[in-house]
Amino acid sequence: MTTITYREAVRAALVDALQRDDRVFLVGEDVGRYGGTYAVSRGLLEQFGPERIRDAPLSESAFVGAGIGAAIGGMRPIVEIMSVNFSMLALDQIVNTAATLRHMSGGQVSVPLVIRMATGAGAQLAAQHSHSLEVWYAHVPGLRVVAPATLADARGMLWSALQDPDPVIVFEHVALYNDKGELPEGAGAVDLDRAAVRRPGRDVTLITYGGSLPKVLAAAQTLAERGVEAEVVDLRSLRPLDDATITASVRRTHRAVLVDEGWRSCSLAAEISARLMEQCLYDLEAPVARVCSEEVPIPYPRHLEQAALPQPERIVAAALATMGGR
Amino acid sequence: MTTITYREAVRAALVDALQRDDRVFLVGEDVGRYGGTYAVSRGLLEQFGPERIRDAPLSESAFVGAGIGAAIGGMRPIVEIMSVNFSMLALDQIVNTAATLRHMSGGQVSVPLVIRMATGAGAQLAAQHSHSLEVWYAHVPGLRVVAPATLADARGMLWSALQDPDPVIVFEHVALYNDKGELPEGAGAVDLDRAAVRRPGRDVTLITYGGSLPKVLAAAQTLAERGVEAEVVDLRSLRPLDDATITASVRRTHRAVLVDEGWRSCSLAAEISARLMEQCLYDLEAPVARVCSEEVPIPYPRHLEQAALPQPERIVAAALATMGGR
Amino acid sequence: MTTLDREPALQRLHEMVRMRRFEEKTAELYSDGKIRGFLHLYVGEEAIAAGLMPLLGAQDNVVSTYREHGHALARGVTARAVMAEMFGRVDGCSRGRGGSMHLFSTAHRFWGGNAIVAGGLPLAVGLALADAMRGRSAVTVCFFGDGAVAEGEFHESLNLAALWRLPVLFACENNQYAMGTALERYAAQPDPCRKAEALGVPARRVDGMDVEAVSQASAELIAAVREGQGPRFVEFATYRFRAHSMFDAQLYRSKDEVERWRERDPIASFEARLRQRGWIDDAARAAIDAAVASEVDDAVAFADASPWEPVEQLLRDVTTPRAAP
Amino acid sequence: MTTLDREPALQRLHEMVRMRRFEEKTAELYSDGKIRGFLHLYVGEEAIAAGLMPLLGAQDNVVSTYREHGHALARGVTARAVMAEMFGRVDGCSRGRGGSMHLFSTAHRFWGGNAIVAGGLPLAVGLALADAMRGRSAVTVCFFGDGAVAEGEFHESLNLAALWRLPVLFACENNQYAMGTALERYAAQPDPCRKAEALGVPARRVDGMDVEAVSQASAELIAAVREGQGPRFVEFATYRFRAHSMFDAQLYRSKDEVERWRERDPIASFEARLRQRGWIDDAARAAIDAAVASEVDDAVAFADASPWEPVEQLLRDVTTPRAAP
Ligand SMILES: Cc1ncc(C[n+]2csc(CCOP(=O)(O)OP(=O)(O)O)c2C)c(N)n1
Ligand SMILES: Cc1ncc(C[n+]2csc(CCOP(=O)(O)OP(=O)(O)O)c2C)c(N)n1
Ligand SMILES: [Mg+2]
Ligand SMILES: [Mg+2]
Repeated sequence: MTTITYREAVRAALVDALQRDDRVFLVGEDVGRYGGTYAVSRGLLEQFGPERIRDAPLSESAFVGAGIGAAIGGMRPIVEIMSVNFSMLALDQIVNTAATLRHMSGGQVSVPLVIRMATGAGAQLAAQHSHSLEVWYAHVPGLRVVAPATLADARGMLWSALQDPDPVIVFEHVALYNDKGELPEGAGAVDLDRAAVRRPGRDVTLITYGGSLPKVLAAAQTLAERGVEAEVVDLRSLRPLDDATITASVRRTHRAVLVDEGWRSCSLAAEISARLMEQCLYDLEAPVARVCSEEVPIPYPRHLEQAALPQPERIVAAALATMGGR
Repeated sequence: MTTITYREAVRAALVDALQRDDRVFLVGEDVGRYGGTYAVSRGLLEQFGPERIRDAPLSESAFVGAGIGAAIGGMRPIVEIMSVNFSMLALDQIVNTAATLRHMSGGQVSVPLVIRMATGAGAQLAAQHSHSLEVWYAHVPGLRVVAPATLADARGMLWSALQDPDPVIVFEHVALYNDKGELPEGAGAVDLDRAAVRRPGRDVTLITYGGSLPKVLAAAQTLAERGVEAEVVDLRSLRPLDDATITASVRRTHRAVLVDEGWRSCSLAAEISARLMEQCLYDLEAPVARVCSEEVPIPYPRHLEQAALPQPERIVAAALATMGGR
Repeated sequence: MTTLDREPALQRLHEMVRMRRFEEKTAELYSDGKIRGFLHLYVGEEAIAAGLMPLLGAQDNVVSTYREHGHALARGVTARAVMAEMFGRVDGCSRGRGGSMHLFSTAHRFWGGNAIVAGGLPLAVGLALADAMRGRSAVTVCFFGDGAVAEGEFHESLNLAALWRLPVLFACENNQYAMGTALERYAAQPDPCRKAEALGVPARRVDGMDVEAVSQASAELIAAVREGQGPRFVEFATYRFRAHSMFDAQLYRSKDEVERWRERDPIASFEARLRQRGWIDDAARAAIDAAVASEVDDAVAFADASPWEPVEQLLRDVTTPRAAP
Repeated sequence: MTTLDREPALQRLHEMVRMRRFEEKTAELYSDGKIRGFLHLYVGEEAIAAGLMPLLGAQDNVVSTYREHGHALARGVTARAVMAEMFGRVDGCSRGRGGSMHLFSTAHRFWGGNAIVAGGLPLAVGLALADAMRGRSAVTVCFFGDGAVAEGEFHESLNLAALWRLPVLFACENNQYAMGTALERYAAQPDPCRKAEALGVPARRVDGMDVEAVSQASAELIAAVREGQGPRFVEFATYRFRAHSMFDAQLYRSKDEVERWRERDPIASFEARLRQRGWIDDAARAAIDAAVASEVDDAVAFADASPWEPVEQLLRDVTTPRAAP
């Protein structure tokens, strides 16, 4: 076991991928000389050279599209979009090209591309730099969307994503990069398909992903102290969703709270709620609740930003409400 | 009463707006000389001249952003994005500028901009030209999103949208343009806030919007022939959603089917389902059902395209299933 | 200008007639309802594909737009496969899923068929990047219209290709209009070559109505690109004789203007030149027509006989099937 | 080059010192945790805002980026309002909602503070369009960095402005780097003026370290724009002396390079020039420092005393309140 940060785990995954497969390269703004905005790729340029660690101009549409082209040309590109906030500039390429090429070509062209991007709020970066748009991507057939919330997933999902024949979007929540923990020495690839139960419990299921997982675990801890055993499900894969794990848990607990940093309306949490409606209605003993971001562009001051985002207290309250407020 | 098409109703609304307010102008690709891809703006260039009917270069980001700038500069622009399919190229401007300016500026800058775009499938235009991305826009605080499904709304919503101090996105479903019907001579502005009950019924609520409304009405007709009285709710406004009308209906009927041409996962229908979960769980006698597009890029051949989209038969079946399959 | 030799010259003429007749047939079939959706014809612009495409090898890549029937045919995708695609049948080159705007053939490294204006440019840069990184001496030819030059993707893609010295030939088919908007009405500075050069991509303007001019210039440009000199930009001056797509009242241009360009019809003018050289006579010309007619008829028959994909397979090809675990 | 008169010259110096001290203070306050988020300093680039901004009138528009403290101050937004904004307090120029990257003041027609690189360019085009359509003789000045020139929005916006002959001055602050990537490492053809010209916008390169050069060139350009000659592009060659933002190890440039540019510090060099002219002496210089110090101190005190917005008002200013029906 070694103690590392989430950032280091992502970096280790990058190094591993670059070493294992010479078709892999990393491209994005400031991934090279600067070392990555979030310092994830620090040192990689020196180790792998400018051919494989490519600084791109401020041209999100072009370099993401070039990643798609390189993927169909036989490479295994990892494209880093500095953050989801800038991914809108590349969205046409992602949706109209990466996600559709296989279908439009009648199955001839697969796009083995990995796109990594930072997501989420919490560092007082204000309205244009605090988006959580995972739900948009999760809406699109042809994409696979994952959100590593743990060190093991940060370390393991990248290689699995690279093995996937289709485009995979990897969301790394900015608030996680400094998280520290233990990772087994030989930690490697993990599956991308299954949600994970991060804490077992029998009273209520808390379902979340990515940067909200630590908050949900904290809430579960508080709930335990109040005698409520919450089960915590980490979605891991946002598209496709692992209905089996989700519904199995809710069928046991009969209650669910969905925690999602996206704005509430049309959130990923809405989709989970709809699925529980469809698949578990008769198992429910209370309405499935959502704890999402408030419907406001994220404000700069800390107290307002924090008020806009899901917080353990709101999660605890929502969970208790499903138990009839005990 | 005059008999006109949906296209003519939109055109009449444009003419009316251009005549009533000299700050109004129309800008977009081929809105002028060509007469509009869907022939909506045919004749307007001749009537209002090139200053107010502005052909834009193929530069979605720039001319949408210019619309935002013109709006804060005191004009009342109507920006036409040829279709939602190309709106991804302008999405950064819409989300990071139009939707956030007011908040980022602490309430100083409102953006009285109207963006019209065609949406939807049905004309065999294949994977890149058949999107229904309304749900993405409905996710974003700071935007108002409407979908005129009737002649009266096509005629009336534009002016109301122009009176709105904030950015309004108007989705016109391509399949509606040729719809014909009667419109009172003096038809004018309509409210943007309320959903409308398009057909009253007591057995099940069918909730939809835009291009799916005719299909839902057809389904309701079939259901009536089978003795099921379906109430049809047309959302009209996709953001904000009119919870009051929706829940009032479902509390009466105890059953709901949501019909939405967007892909099923993370659809607008998911949001409605989540709200019904939250607000009406104990009123429901069956799980709220969704009839959405299949999760596939829209295929070109007619039989596959039609199979991918919501159809009256699937709506009827879903409604009957909520009634225990009678 | 050096001229083509007799055999290649006759082949180019044949190819242009083939594209023309093929597309004229598709216009008829559109009226019959056999072909649906948007249909963008290349009629008038055939000299470009006919002149350029034979210069490419099997390893080279082609990226195209929704106006790509001519490109696909000239690249070697069979008339049968293209026609069946436009009919939406399983034997289409994209299994019928794509239709007119999305012709694909990986066997020909023909990467579509992109209906987003300028959407193909970044893709072409990436294909060339893959070749460069793998040390393959392949060239990627990226076709797009004059309208695409206005999009930000043009700017970003050319810079990226030049910065990384990638083997891309950016081939702009300047037919003077983006849908109904004339070049001078949407571009403040209407010369696309200057824009390419400002981005670091050497550029050249070529008469796109003259298949020999296209051929010669393309040969030089492709050679430069293949040698590793970095990307090149070429503007082919051309004109579409027909509507933008099948729904187009053509309010934006005069019949006169169309007539003037028709006088420079790439087929008629090249045929006249070949007759002058004594390389073709009425009989040989009739033979081309006959061959083309029968190829087109055969393609239609083939397409008509090809099955529809069963609706049960609707969800096919959204993601790639994985090997069973 | 014509020089500034004595009074305006001294004012420019004062303004530059003011920006510098203000920002140096914010860097301290950042370390103290009073200011959070991203903080991008303008230190080294002050001559641009100081030289250009006084040329604008009340009717003119300014669009800026996340590196905009200097622009806002020079435009007349008070140090108090800017500082309070950076503290996130209700008396901030954006009620505290925006922070360092989103300074707004409609009273000054200062339209932000855009943290999306090149995101402000389309907005500027629209503001100018509104002026043109209303027949107002206003000018819109749009500031952006060299990195923004690589984005598609640059290309699209300049074309649009030129096509419609709109009164925009596109002011590129070329500090040689986009974050950690040097201009020659991201632009195949590194001269932004050529790009602007290829889009139909006349362009000019100006020494951005020399406030008089900035002032003179800007006056000419603004006059041309105001007269209705259409948009202009100006590249101010400059350098940021400090990190891109507060998290930046500056691995991408050498201390030597920074030192060489620091020798051309716009404040020190202009001060030296004014001393040569005999327009300023130690006492006058000290007076500027003192005035600036007290203004900055006052701003900090003001910001510190300004209240936080109550959390109950979280949902304020998402949409515009409507008059009761
Ligand atoms: C991004 C985008 N915007 C708008 C359209 C609609 N559209 C299709 S073709 C076309 C004109 C393109 O002109 P040009 O690039 O010159 O190609 P041409 O059709 O003349 O071959 C337009 C506006 C589109 N397909 N994609
Ligand atoms: C569209 C977009 N991509 C990436 C970023 C992240 N980013 C912020 S500033 C910056 C560098 C911009 O350089 P330049 O335009 O030269 O301005 P400077 O910071 O040098 O003043 C980058 C990459 C962003 N804010 N927006
Ligand atoms: Mg064209
Ligand atoms: Mg810079």
